[in-house]
Amino acid sequence: MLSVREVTTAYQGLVAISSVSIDVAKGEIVCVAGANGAGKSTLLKSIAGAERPRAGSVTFDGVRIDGKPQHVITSGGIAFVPENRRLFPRLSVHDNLRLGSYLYRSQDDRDAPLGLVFELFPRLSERLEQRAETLSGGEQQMLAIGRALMTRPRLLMLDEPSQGIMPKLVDEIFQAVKRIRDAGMTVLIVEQRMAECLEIADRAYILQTGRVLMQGTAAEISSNPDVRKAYLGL
Amino acid sequence: MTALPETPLLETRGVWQRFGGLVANSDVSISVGRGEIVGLIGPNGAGKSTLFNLIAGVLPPTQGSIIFDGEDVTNLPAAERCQRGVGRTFQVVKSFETMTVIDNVIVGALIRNTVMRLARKKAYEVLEFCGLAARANVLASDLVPSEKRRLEVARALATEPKLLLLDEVLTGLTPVEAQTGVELVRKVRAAGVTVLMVEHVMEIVMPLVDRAIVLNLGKVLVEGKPTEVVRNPEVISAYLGDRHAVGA
Amino acid sequence: MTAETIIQSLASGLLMGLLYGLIAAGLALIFGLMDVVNFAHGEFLMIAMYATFFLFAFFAIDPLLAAPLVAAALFVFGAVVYLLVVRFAVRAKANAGMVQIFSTFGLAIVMRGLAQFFFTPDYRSVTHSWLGGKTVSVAGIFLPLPQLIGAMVSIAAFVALYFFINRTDFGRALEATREDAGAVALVGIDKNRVFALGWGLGAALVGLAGAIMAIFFYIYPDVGASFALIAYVTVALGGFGSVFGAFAGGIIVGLVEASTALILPPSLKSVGIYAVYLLVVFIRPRGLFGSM
Amino acid sequence: MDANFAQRRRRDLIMAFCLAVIAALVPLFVKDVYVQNIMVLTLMYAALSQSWNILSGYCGQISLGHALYFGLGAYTTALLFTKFGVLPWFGMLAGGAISALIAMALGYPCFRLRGHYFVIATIVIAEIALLLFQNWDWAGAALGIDIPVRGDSWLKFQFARSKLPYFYFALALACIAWFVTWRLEDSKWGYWWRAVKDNPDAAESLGVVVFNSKMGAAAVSAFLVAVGGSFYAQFVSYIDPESVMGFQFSLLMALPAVLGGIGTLWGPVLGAVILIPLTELTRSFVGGSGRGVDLIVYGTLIVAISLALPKGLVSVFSLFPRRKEAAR
Amino acid sequence: QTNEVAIGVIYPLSGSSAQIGVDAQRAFETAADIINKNYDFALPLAKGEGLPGLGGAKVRLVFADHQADPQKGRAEAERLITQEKVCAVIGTYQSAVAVTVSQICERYQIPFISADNSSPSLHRRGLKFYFRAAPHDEMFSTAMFDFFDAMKKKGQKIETLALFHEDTIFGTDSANAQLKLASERGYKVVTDIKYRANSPSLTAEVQQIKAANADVLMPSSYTTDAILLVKTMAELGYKPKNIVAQDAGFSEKATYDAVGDKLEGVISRGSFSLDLAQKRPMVGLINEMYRAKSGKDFNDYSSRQFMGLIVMADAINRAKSTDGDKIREALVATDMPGDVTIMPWRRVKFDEMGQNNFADPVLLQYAAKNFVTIFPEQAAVSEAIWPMNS
Ligand SMILES: Nc1ncnc2c1ncn2[C@@H]1O[C@H](COP(=O)(O)OP(=O)(O)OP(=O)(O)O)[C@@H](O)[C@H]1O
Ligand SMILES: Nc1ncnc2c1ncn2[C@@H]1O[C@H](COP(=O)(O)OP(=O)(O)OP(=O)(O)O)[C@@H](O)[C@H]1O
Ligand SMILES: [Mg+2]
Ligand SMILES: [Mg+2]
Repeated sequence: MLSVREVTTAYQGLVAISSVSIDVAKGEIVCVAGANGAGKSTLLKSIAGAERPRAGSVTFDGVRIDGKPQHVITSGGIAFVPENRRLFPRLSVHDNLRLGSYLYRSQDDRDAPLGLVFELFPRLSERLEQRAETLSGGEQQMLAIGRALMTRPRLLMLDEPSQGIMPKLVDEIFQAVKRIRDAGMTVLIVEQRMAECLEIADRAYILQTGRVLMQGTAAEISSNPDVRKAYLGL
Repeated sequence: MTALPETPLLETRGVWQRFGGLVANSDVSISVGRGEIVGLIGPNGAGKSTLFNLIAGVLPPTQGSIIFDGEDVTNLPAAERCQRGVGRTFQVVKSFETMTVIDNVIVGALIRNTVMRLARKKAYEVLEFCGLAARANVLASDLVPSEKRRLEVARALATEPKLLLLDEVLTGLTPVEAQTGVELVRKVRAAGVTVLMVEHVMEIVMPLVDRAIVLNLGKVLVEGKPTEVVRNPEVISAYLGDRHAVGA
Repeated sequence: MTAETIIQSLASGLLMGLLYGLIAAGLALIFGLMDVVNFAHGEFLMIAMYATFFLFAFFAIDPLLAAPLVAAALFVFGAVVYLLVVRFAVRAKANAGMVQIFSTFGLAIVMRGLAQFFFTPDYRSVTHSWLGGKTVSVAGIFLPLPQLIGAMVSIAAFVALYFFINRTDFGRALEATREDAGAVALVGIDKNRVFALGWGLGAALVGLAGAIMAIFFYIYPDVGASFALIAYVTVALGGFGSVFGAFAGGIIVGLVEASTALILPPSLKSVGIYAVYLLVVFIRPRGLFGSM
Repeated sequence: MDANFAQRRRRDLIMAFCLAVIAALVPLFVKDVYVQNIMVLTLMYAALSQSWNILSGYCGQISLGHALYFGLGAYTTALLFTKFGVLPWFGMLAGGAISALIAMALGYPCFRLRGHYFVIATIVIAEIALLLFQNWDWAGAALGIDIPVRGDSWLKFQFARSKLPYFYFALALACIAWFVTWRLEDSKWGYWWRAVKDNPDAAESLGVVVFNSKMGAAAVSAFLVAVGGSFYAQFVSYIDPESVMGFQFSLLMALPAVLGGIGTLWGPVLGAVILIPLTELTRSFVGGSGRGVDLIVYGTLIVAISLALPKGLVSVFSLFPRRKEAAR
Repeated sequence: QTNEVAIGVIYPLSGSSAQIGVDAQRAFETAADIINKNYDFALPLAKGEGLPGLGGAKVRLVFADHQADPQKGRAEAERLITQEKVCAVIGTYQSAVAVTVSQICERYQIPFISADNSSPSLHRRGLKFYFRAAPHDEMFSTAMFDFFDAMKKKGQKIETLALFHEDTIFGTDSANAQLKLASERGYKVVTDIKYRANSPSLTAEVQQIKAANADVLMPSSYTTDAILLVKTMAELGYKPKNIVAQDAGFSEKATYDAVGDKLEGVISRGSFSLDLAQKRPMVGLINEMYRAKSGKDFNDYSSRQFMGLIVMADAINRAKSTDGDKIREALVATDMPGDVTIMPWRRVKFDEMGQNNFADPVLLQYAAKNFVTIFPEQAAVSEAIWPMNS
C-alpha cells in the first residue's frame, strides 16, 4: 500500500534520513523505532508531505505522492498525527473533530467516523465543548488521533502517541490502534515504547542515524538480542 | 541560613486552584524534604502541571499557601521565586527559539552570575553536565523535542536551584536513553538539589524516586514509597491500569 | 449646547461609526481572523473608491449599482495580493510579524505610487449620484442618505460576516488556519486557498465600503491614510478575532469621535478615540470582545 | 572556552572601529554638501534605527510610535533654547532624560499588552502627542519652532553652511548607539531582552523580571532616539509637529533595522546605509516627475527585501557565520 | 557667458498635496516658455528670447520634490544650489517648508521667492534673501474685512463671523489674522473651529458651525477639506448665509468640479482674477497657454507661481549676473508696474523685509460657474451678490 524508496531528507543541508526504504502492506501495523534523532519523525514527515524529500520516491496505492503538497496527501488518504499534535488550541474539541472531516461534503460522510472516535475515546465525548488547549496531555493525544480518524484515512501515521500519557491510557491507546486496524485501516507508528508497541505490531523497522538498521516481523525484532539490549533495555 | 535544616524545603498548605468551574487542585498539601527526589504522579489532567505552576509562581493559588525554604512565597512572582531557588521546566517546552542552546542556558545562569564571563562559564558547565555540550551553538529551534527537554533541564539547573521541578522531561526516550536521564537526575540530586518530578513512565519513576505522591482529580490520593504506592488499588484503577499492577 | 446639537451629534456619530465599522470589517477579517496585518488596508479602500469613480465617470454607473461590481473586483484583487505578496510573508520563518507589517506597508506605498501614476494626484469626486447630497430629516435631526444606506450595508455586512464565520465550514476552516496555519494540512485543508479566499472576502468588504464612501467623499491617491489608523483602532478596540467586536468598535469610535468634538476643540477629536482605545486595552488587554 | 564567541565580538568591534574611521575620513574627499547631507541623514537614521532596535528588535516590543521620543527630544532642545536660552547640549540630555522617563511611564500600562494591541497602542500614543503639540500654542503649535541661526558656533551647535560638524556628531551618535548595543548584547540585559522576546513565561521562570527588562529597553531606546531628535532640531533648525512626530517618522526609524536585520547588531547600520541614500536619491532624481515613480520604486524595494530576506540584509552578508560553524 | 540660467523650483510632487506641485510645474513651465520664446505680451521678458541682460540666456527650471517635509525641502534646496548651481529658488506651497528653504537660501546667499506661501510670519524673520511678491494672510484678511465694512456701509447686516480653519501653519496664521482684525473692527467671532486637516469626517465641526449660524462663514481649508465641508453642510441641511473663504481649496478646480453647485455665491480672496482678461487681453492668452498644459484655468496658486518666476527672471535679467548678491540687489530695486503683470496688483516693489505691500488682494465671487471680481471697487467687474444665496 505504501512504499518508500530510497528517500533522503535534509534540513538546511543537514541530512536527517538517507536512502530509507520501507513498505507497509494494507491492514498492517508497522512500527518504526530508533534512538533520539534517528530520523523517525523525519521519515513520517517526508511521507506526509510536511517535509519534501530531497531524493527517492514515496508511492501510496500505486500513486507517486512525494513532492505533493501536504493537504493533497492528507486528502489522498494518509492521516498524520505529529509528535506535537498540532491541535487547534482555541477551538473546541467538537470543532477540532469537525475540521477533521472538512473534506467531506455530505453530513453523513462527515459524521460517520464519529462513532468510532467516541467508542475509542469516550473521554472526548464528555468534553466536546472544551477548548483544546485546556485539555490534559492525554486528552489532547486522544483528540489528535480522533481528528486524524475523522479524515477517514486508509493509512494512519502516529508519531509517538504514548508520549506524556499515563500508563493506564498507554495501554488503551495501543489497544485503540489495534482496533483502528481492525476497523480496516493501516497503521504506521513511531514509538519509543517498543515493548508495548511490538506487542501489537505486525512488523517493525529500526532506524539508526538516518538509515534503516534492521527490519523484520515484530516477533523477530523483539527476540533479537541486540535490540533487546540496545532498545528494550533488557 | 535562617531556616532550620529539618524544615521541609517545600510545603504547600491546603492549596486550591480553580479555572472557572474546574477545580484543578483541591486542598493539596504536600511537602518535599531537602535532598529528596519526589515523584508526583497521577492521571492526565490530575493537576500536576498546575501544581508546578503554583509552586513556580506562574499563577497565585486561588486559596492556600506555599512555603519555600521556611518562607511564605505565596504572593511572590515567578522571577522572585527563581531567585530564591525554585527552578522549573515546562511540560510544553518553552525554549528561546531564536537563541542558541548556550545562550538559552546563559539566561538562566545570569541570575547568579551577573558577570558575563562567569555566566558563560557556568552555562558551559551545565551543558557539559547535561550532555548537551556538543549542541551548544545550535539554535534552539533546530533541536529535536527530546533535546529541547534536556535544554529545559539545563536552563533550570543554570539558575542553581535548591528545588528543581521536572515536568515530564524524560518522555520520548528509548529505555536506554531514559537510563542516562535517570543518571542525570541522580547526579543533580548528588549536587545537592532537591527534585520534584512528574513522569508517566513507571520504569523511570519507580527506581528513581524516594517517595511518590499521587494526585487524582486535583487531590492527593496517596503518598509513600514507590513500591507501596504502585500496589495501592486506587492508584492502579485510576492511573496504572492492570498491566502495571502485575508488572510492579 | 442644545439638546438638538447633542442628539444630532450622536446620530451622526452613530452613522459614521457604522461606516467605520464597514471599513474595518474587511480588516477585522484579515487582521483579526487571520492574524495577518494589512498595512495597505487604507490603500485597498482607495482602490475601491477609484474603481467606483471610474465606473461612474466612464459608464455612468451609480455607486450604489457599482458596489457589487467593485466588491467583486476587490475580491479578485485581494486574493491576488495574497497569492503574490502576503503568501510569502506568512511563510516567512523568521520575524513573521515584521515581514507582514513591512511587506504590506511597502505594498501600500506602491499602490499609492501607482494610483498617482495612472490616476494623477488630482482630487476626484462622484458629482451626482442617486444618493449624493440627499438627506432625510427627522424632527430637526439630519441623516444624510449615503451614510444611512452605508450604515445599513454595514449592519448587513456584519450579519453576513458573522454567519459566515460562525456557521459555515469555510468560517471554521478560516479560524483553524489562523490558529495553526501549518496544521490545517493535517486535515486536508489547503491553507493558501483558505487565506486567498479570506483576503478576497476582506477586500470585497472594503470594496463595499469604498463604493459607499465614494458617494460623499473625495478621492485621491492618499485618501486611505485618513481611514487606516481609525480602522486599526476600531478592530483592536473591539478585539482581534471577534467580528462583533469590530462592529461594536466602529460604533464606539463613531460616538466617541462625535462626543469628543462637542467637548474638546475638534482638531483634538481623534484624541478621544485614541484615549478610549488605550483605556479599554489597559483594562482589557484583548479589547472588548477579543479572543486573542 | 568559547573562543569563537569572544573572537566574533572582538571582530565586530574592530570592524566597527575601522568603519567609523573610514566614515570619518570620507568628508575629506567628498565635499559635495548634498552628498554630505545624505551621509548625515544616513548616520542619523542608523543611530535612530539602532536605538529603536533595542526595544523592538532585541526585546521584541514592536514600537511604531518612536516618533514620540524623537519629537520630544527635538522639542525639548528647541524650546529650552528658544525660550530659555539653554544650550542645545543640555537640551539634548534633558530631552533624552524626559523621553526615557516618559517611555517608562507609558511602559507601565503598555507592557501588559501583547502583539498588535501593543503596536497599535504605540502608534496611538504618538498620535495623541502629535495632536497635543499641534495644538499647544506655547510650543508653537502648527507654526513649529524656527531656531534662529546666528552663525557658526559649537556652543550653540549651529553651523550655517558646513555639514562637517553635523556629520561628525551624527557619526558619533551612530557609533554610540552601535556601541551601546554591542555592549548590551553581551550583558545581562541583552540576554534578558532576547529571552523576553522569545518567551516571556520561560524568561520569568529563569528569574528575569520581564516587566523591568522591557522598561530598561524602553528607557535606553527612548533616550537615544531623543538625542537623535535633538540633533535633528539643530540640524534642520526648524521643527513642527508633523515633521518630527508624524507616524511616517516612526516607520522610517524602523525600516532600516527591519530591512537590514531586526534584532541584530549590524542590521540597522546596513539597512540605513542602503535605504537612506536610496530614498534620497529616488526622490531627488525620480521624484521631480510628480508621477509617483519614486514611490513605486521605493515601495517595491521594501516589499521585495522584506519578502526575500525575512532576516534582513545581514543574512546575505552572513556576518554571523556561527550557525554554519556550529552545524558543521 | 552661460546661455542658460538655472532656477530651482521646490514643490510637493508626491504625497497628499502632489497635485498642487504638478499644477505648479505647468505654471512655471508656462512662465519659462514666455521668457525663453518670443511673445508679444506686455510682460517683462516676453518679447525676445531669453534674458537679454545675460546675452539671451534661457531660463532652465530644475524641479525638486519636498514631499511637504521641511527637512527634505531643505536638503533639496541645498542640492539645487550646490549641485544644480541654481542662482535662485522659488517655492514651496507649504509654509513649513518655506521656513527651511528660505533659511538655506539665506545661508548660501541665494535669493528665494516665496511664490505662493501666505504665512505672514515668513517675511518677518530678518532674512535678506527672502522675497514675496504676493500678498500674505494679513493682507488677504484685511481685504475681507474691508469688504465687510463696505458692505455694512451699504446697509448689509454683518455682525457675526464663524471661523473654520485647519490645524496647519496656513490655517493657524489665517485664523490669527482674522481674529485680530475681527476684534479691531468690532465683529463678533461666534465660533472658531480648528479642525484636523484631512479628517475622515467633519460632521461634528459642521454642527457647531450650524449652531452658531453666523452671518459669514470664513473657512481656511485645502481642497480635500473644502469638498468635505461643503458636502457635510449640505447633508446636515445647513446653508450658510455667506462664505468668504481664505482661498486654498476654494480656488481649486477640483472643489468646484465636486461641489460647485453648492457653492454658488461663495466669495474667496485671491490675488488673481481671470476677468482681468477683459482689461488686459494678455491675461486671457497666457491663461490659454497654461490651460493647454494643465487642462485648468489659472487660479490663485498657479498665477502667483507664474508671477514668481517672472519677477525672479526680471531681476536676474537686470542683475546681468547669476550672482546671488547681485540678483538680490536687483530684486530690492524691483519696481514693476501692475499692468505688466497678470495680477490685479498695483505694482511689485519689495519693502525692507522682502514683502511686496502693493499686491492688493481681490475678492472673487463664484457665480454662474465663473469667478468674478467683486472687490476692491477699482478691480471689481460686478456687484457682490449678498447674501450669497439671494
Ligand atoms: N526542524 C529541524 N531543523 C533542523 N534539524 C532538524 C529539524 N528537525 C529534526 N532535525 C534533525 O534531524 C535529525 C532527525 O530528527 P527526527 O526528529 O526525525 O528524529 P527522531 O528519530 O524523531 O527523534 P525523537 O525520538 O527525538 O523524536 C536530528 O538530528 C535533528 O537534529
Ligand atoms: N489555564 C487553564 N484554564 C482552564 N483549565 C485549565 C488550565 N490549565 C489547566 N487546566 C485544566 O486543569 C486540569 C489539570 O491540568 P494539568 O495540566 O495540571 O494536568 P496534569 O496533571 O499535568 O496532566 P498531564 O499529565 O496530562 O500533563 C486539566 O483538566 C486542564 O484541562
Ligand atoms: Mg521524533
Ligand atoms: Mg502536565
